[in-house]
Amino acid sequence: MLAFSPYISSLIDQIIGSIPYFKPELTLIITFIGAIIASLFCDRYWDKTSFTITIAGLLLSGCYLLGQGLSHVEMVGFFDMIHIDTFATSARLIILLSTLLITIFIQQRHQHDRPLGDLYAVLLTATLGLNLLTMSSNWLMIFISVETVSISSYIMVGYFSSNKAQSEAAMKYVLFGSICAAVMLYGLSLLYGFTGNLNFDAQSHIAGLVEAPKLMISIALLFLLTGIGFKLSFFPFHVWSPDVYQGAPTVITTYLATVPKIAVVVLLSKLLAAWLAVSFYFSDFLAYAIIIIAITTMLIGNLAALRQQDAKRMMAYSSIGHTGILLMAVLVYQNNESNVLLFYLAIYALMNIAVFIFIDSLESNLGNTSIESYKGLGKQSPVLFTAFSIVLIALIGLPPTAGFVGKLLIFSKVFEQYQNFQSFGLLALLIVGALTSVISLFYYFKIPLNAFLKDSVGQYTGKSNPLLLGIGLLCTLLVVLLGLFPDVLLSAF
Amino acid sequence: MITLTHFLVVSACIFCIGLYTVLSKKNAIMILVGIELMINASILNFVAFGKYDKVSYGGQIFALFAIVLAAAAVAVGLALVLNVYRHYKTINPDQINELKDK
Amino acid sequence: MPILSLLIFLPLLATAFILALPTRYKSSYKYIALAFTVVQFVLAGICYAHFDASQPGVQDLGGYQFVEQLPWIRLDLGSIGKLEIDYLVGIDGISMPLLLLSAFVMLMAIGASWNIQKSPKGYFALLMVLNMAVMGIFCALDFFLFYLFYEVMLLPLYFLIGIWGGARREYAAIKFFLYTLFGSVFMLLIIVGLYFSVINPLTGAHTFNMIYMMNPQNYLGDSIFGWDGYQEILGISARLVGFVVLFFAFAIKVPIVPLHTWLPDAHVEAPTPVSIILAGILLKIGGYGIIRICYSIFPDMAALSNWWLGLIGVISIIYGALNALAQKDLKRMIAYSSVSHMGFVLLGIASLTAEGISGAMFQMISHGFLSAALFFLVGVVYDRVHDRNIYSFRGLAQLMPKYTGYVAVAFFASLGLPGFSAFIGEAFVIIGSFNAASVGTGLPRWMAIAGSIGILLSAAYFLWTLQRMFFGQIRLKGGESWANELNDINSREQLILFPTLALALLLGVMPSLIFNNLNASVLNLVSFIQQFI
Amino acid sequence: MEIILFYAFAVLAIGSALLLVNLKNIARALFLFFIVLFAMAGLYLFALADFVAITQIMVYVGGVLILMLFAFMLSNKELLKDLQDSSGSFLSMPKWQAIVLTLGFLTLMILGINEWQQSIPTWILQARQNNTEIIPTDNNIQQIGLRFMTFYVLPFEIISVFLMMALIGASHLSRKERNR
Amino acid sequence: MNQLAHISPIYTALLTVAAPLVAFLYQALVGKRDQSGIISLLGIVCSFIFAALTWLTIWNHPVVSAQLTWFTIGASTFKVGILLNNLSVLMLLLVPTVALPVHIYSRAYMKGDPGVHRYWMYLSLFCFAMLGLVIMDSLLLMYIFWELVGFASYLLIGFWFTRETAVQANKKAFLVNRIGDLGFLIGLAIIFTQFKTLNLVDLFGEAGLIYQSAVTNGQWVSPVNSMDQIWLTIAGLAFFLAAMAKSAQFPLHVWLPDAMEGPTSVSSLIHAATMVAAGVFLLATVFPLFNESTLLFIATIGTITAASAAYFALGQYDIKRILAFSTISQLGFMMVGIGIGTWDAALFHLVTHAFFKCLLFLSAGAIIHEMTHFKVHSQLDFDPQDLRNMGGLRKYMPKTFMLMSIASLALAGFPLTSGYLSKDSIVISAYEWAQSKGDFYLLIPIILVIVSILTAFYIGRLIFKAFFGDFRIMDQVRDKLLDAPLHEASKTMLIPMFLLGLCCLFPVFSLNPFSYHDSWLMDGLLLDEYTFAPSHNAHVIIPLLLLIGSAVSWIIGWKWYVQQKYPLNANSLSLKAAFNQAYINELYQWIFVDGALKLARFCYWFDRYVVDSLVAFIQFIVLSLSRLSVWMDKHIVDGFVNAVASVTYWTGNQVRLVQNGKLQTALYSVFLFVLLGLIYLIFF
Repeated sequence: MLAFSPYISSLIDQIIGSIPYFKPELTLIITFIGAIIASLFCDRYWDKTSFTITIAGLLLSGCYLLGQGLSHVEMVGFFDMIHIDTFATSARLIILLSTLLITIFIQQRHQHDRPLGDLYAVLLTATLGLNLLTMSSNWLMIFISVETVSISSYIMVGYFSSNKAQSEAAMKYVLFGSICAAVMLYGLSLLYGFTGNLNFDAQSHIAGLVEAPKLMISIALLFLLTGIGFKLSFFPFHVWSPDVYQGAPTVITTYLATVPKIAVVVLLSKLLAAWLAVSFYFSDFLAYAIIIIAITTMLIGNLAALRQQDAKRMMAYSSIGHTGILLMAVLVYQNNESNVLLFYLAIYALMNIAVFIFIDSLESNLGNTSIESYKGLGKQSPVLFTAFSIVLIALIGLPPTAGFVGKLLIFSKVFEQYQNFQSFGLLALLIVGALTSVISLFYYFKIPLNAFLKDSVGQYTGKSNPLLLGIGLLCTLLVVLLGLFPDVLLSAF
Repeated sequence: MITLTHFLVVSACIFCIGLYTVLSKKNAIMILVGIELMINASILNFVAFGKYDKVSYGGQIFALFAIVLAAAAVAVGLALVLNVYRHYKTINPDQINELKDK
Repeated sequence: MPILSLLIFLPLLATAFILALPTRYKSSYKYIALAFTVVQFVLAGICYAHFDASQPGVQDLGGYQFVEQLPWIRLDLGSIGKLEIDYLVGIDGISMPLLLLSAFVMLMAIGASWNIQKSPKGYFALLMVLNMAVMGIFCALDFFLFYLFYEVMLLPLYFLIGIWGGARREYAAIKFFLYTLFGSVFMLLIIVGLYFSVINPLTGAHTFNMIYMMNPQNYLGDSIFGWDGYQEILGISARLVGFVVLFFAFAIKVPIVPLHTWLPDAHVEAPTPVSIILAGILLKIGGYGIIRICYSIFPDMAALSNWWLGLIGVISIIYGALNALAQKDLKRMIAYSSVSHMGFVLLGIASLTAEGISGAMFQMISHGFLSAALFFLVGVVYDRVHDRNIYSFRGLAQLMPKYTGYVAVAFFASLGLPGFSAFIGEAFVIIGSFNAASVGTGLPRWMAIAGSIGILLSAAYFLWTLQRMFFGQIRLKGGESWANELNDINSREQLILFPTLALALLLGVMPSLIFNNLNASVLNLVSFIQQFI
Repeated sequence: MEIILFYAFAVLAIGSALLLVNLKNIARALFLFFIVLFAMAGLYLFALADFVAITQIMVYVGGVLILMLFAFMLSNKELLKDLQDSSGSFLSMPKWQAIVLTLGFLTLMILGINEWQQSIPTWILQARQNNTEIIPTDNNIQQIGLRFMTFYVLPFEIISVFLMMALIGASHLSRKERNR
Repeated sequence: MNQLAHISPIYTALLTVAAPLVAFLYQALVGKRDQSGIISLLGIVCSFIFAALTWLTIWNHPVVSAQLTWFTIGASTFKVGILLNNLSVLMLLLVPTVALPVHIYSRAYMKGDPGVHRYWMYLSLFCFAMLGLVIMDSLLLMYIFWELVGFASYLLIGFWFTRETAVQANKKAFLVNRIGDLGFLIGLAIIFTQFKTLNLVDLFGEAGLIYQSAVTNGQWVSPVNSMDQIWLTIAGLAFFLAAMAKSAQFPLHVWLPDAMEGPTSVSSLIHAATMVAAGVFLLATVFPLFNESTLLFIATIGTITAASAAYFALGQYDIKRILAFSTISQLGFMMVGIGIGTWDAALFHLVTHAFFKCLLFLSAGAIIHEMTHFKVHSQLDFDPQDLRNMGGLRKYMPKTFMLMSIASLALAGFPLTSGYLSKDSIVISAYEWAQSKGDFYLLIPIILVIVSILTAFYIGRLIFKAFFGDFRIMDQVRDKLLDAPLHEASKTMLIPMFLLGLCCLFPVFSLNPFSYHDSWLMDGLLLDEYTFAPSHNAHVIIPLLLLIGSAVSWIIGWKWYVQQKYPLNANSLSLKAAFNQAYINELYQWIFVDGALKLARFCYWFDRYVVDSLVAFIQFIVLSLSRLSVWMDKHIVDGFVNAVASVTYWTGNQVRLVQNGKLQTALYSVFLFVLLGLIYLIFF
């Protein structure tokens, strides 16, 4: 104790020195408090107060982030708790922008439902958690962030609980999520046992892993992957996602399918970049496991999507399939070369948001999300379905959309690795990745098939929220433009 | 002499019992209990290892955070389970299966 | 004047016009489409007129004409190296005739869609997008650009078949899409591999430039498709894998047996104009891709594997012809005849002789408008009574004498009657593949002889059809009402058919119109590949 | 002596946990859960984590368990019944499969621990050498407090936000009456 | 006229070819509006004049050729050009000379047919193609016109396209010809591969490439390439295959009898005089290519054809079919001529045969024309082409009878006719050839002699049955239709027949009616030396043999058919009648008549049901194959794809099994996979 006290002031200096780099997150925390207060006291006078505060906070946070991004800040703060680098900054920007769009989406879609102030607050903490996730390399910090994100997500899914499906989805989500978190925690405890250190990129941490006994570290790593897998919903931890995506309100599904994945992918790529740099039992094991998981995830996601009748459920499987592609990218991620990954993440976010906006727009007209009910609607709202089809094409990964460029870049990365290492696993990844693109055509094209190729059956009013449709169309346009001129975005990262 | 192995074996047992609970009990509350058992097993690991980490106290602090997080998760989880109960009048997870591949 | 860019992107302008114009002017869409296509055709004609036949092209960028090169995507991707994608278009003797053909067939297709009633806006807009894509495919010299157009082409076709098609249109559309996509996703992998294997000698960056990919000097020694190191994928030579994958990607388009089954379905279900485009242009993309990409980038593997290509060609010829013989649906019969005729293209290409490859190219051109004419002719009957079953008709010659005349001319032209273009193509494919054994390319002579059996079979199914449908006493399934419906062809239809068949005759009598532009490139290609035999 | 106590606590924890799993009455099961948590807290003491043990009792026993009991009391009594459904199809997964799976995990883990026993991690050996082990006389609470305010200040702050969010969320979710 | 004579023969030859083309284009454009055919007639007249001019300039003068570049493919340039030598100008003259009368004849014969405008169009097309075929200087161009000729023939056979039989026949004709075309194409490919050119002058001209190539060490070596010597034989056989199809050689002759479904005038021009002879012309052109074995094969096939067709002719009742079989038989003679190396003799026979066979057909056409008129008038239902319905026509159509007799005599090879010269030239040459070869080869001339006698017999039978005796149909209608008897055909038909009749006589070809060596035609073709020694005895004995044989056969024929002493008339009566005959008679009848007839019938049966059904069988096989391939396509090729799709779907479905909505099933599956994954990753 006494040995410790002389350093306290310098420690506190370091804390204070870290704070300026923490501005974006601090803004989020303050906005969170502001949103709570607004929802408690102000929303009854003007029901858009909390919304306005949230938007303002997100924008402000975005401004700080932009500043960080432009000045290429690279720093370590809070005693190694956070590592800010351009990768994390860009990822946080994508997260913030997506959250911004989703906030608007929520506001537009649910303005007549229950008071939304609390939801914005929860959304903000989720964003905070995600931001931290992209920056931290400390298991404690990571676990807290993951839990923050998870619990916010549970609350968001159950927020409206206006029908059976929503509450069922929320319950399944929370139980499944907590179990995975508990398993991950067990894995973390083992990792801690191997190394006595919580920083995954620390030298001693890796040294501890290197000498760890094989059986136990295999268990630990797989338990760790359980927690990450739950967030990313890759095989075999994907089973919750179709139910939850289908049951949750569409806006929340949009969020779940898009934003958390960005942060977790960033985390996983940093982790793998740190660990796979050495070649020992644990890293080979991990690489092998990830390859197998990626392959099965792509296959399972796409195959299971084939038989789906519900658009949201289908999109859940589709996002599982995309997770497989993302895992490919993560596997070959190397330090300081984040732009391919970021490009795909950005595109992925754009595509998902657009798709869910379209699904939602149709849902608000039709009252359900069954693909069957889209029959013949292509003629009645051609603009919407044309844009929808374009986005689906991007999801398949066909030119001239950005989805294609993203896939191409990832394939390129993997191919390059393959060329260097001649590993069969990477080749298998490539082949399966290509194959599943073909399979994905089947189910994605069910939607245009029903909309354009079949004849109309029911009544359809065709009215839609102009702002949301505008956002959807903007995303679509971006998807096409970025497909033609990807360097605009790529060079920005 | 209580060695590390003692702790590890106990925690492995508790973890597996938790897992079993989670997998087999037909009551959502019991599943939450199972989760808590698993978390407790992890905490036991943490404190057991934390004994050798006097510098940063990583184990014990992690354990403390884990307890807090688990408590919060249980609160939210219970709220959601009760929500389901309002709609379904049951909390048997087997009967809450409206959402599935049709 | 950036004539190729104009050629490619004019249809896009037309699309914009059509989309911008409100639906109440829907009768004007076809005129817009027609006008733009005519302009396009004129531009293609200008290309033809100003084309310097002595330039060799193929693996020599200097030998390409009307070249436009703009930096498009330039990126530094760290370890992947600099990403270098150009907007690079240009034509040589191999692409130029196909470009002209496409413009012509497009014109025919617009003419054939004159009576489209079902949402003409979408129809013509999609048709124009398709138009853009096919033009782009024939002009692109950057692999990335090529792939872009290649995939873009699929989508409008999917919808054109799927929305305006027949009863089983959804099945046909998705089948068509899947087959092609199946080939092309694996092509993408090879493109990526090539990208890493090739560097631009000027900048040192990796490149998608196809011309650079054709030069062995530009390959990195230890790269996956490198020439020096013996790289393997799953124990097979990497270059062979690359060649085979690319070949299958294009062979699906050609199509070869047994990857052809999308074709009859797509044709039968597609509306007439789309059938025309499918047969007239799309199948040619397969052949073009094999020549431009498989052969030029993997000349060593082309020399190695042409025996198998020839075998596939022969099988396609005979199998397609046998299938055509047994069809009861007229359109299906013609679709199978396409399989058979395109088999000649493959056989000719496999011969690796100047005669064979030129013959294959000529056969592609000739089949381009002849099959288009055939599908149009099927459309004529189908428009009138909505039946295509051969056995539903008999003695049509008495009801529709002019129509019968056109059908007879088209049939005979297709079965290789001398004086028409198909003859030149098929004869030189046979001669070329026969010659191959003497040149030493490894194609045995029996393949030429077996291929010629296809000529016999084609006569059989065409004549049999002629006999069943057109000759004899009138006997129609639909009785009197059909007899009233089956008017002889009108002047619009004649306006489309006459130039087509006249062109078939013209090219049959004066094949030099095509060959002159082709020779330098083909000779260059042949000598390029000959180095590796 | 110490080891006997440890075994006693261990047996108590594992035994009541096993009993808990197999009890039909949920109220009793929750009581057993209470015992498990106590026993666990006791085990923490053997790892010289006195503050963690206290927190365990305070948070879990005082918080979580009470919460659960209240949840029961607030809702229907039906919840207290055992909801086991014996007539399960293959997919509804009868118990024996869960047992097999769990035993599989247990076997692997025990095997792993056994393997680990042969090679104590270097950092622990170093800690023993450098005497940086926690010893029973250390004032853990003070040390932990210092760490919270320095090295772990960020998590500490974040978890406050987190708890706030959980509070709001949970209260929102359990509000029975809808405003609208 | 003098000035015209100075026009380059190239141009006159081109004009010869162009005139029918112009007529064809005119008819094609004008269509129905011109039914007179006057333009076509005019065209052929021009053709004839120019052909005559060309012939005058070229015959026995140096060879003339001219070329233009047509197209270049790869490094090889193909030229379009014409080659005028004795052979080609002879053919060039022959075609319009035969075609002109046919055109004139057709004006009357086809009058009133609703599709007559098409008739003229097709006829002009045919003339164009045939004329083009003979003067082209490149094998590729020959091939083009070769097929065009076949195409025109297809059109003309199916002229009455509403008749099922006609349509079947033209399809069959085209397909059989296509088989030959394949042979031609393969021949082309071989020649091109071996010599890198297809130009006739380069190949077969003075010191052509073909003479520079030789077989050494099992390799066929040319200045530019070499390949296995088997290809030399294959090339020869390929060209012969082409000729077999076009010239209706056994077993590809099946299309020709059926082709009689076309108008008779067409049959006379195309299927008797010109097109079918194109095979002989082709073989004469590429003659240097043939090696020993190929030639023997040609001779053998020619003999078989000649013999079999003559037998088939015996059993026919349809007047046109008899003539068709006769044509096949005569073409067989020509093939033998080629096969024994005397292609000049073959050509000679080709020319003479063209005239008399054309005349025979035209006469038959005149009869059919009148019979059809009679049929229409009498409103009876009978086949106007059936010999059994005729008889005694001599009384009604004496001029026709006369002309037809002359042609028949020529066909039978009676002295003083042209047929005597040409047929003897072949038979005698064959004998001489066989002598030089060995005894076994004598079989060929012997068969030829027998066939010649048979020829005389069946043509005699035709004449006797048609023109002598009583008009059989008349019995049925005597009371009703006395006022509408048969009469002579119109002058427009008779005049061309008369012209052709003149051409059947010896002076046109040779001033010496008994020696074909004196013929200008044989001189002109100037085959320097035969590969065998001449035999003077044969020049006396064989003609005598033939003459006597023919005379005897006629006497028998007269007895049987005119005097109604047909021994096999009725089935049961024939035995009774035979009983009264001398033993020799019986034997004779049994061996020769009965046997021959039975053999003839058997052969015809064989032809109908075996050779022809061989075609049908091949058709059946091909159709079955095609059905099989369709089945394969549907069930195996496509089925494979569908199976892949269903497996994919099924797998997808299996994945869904976990997703039954029950939380714990999902959890269980998750941890099961974790456990299995763990075990897999650790232990494997």
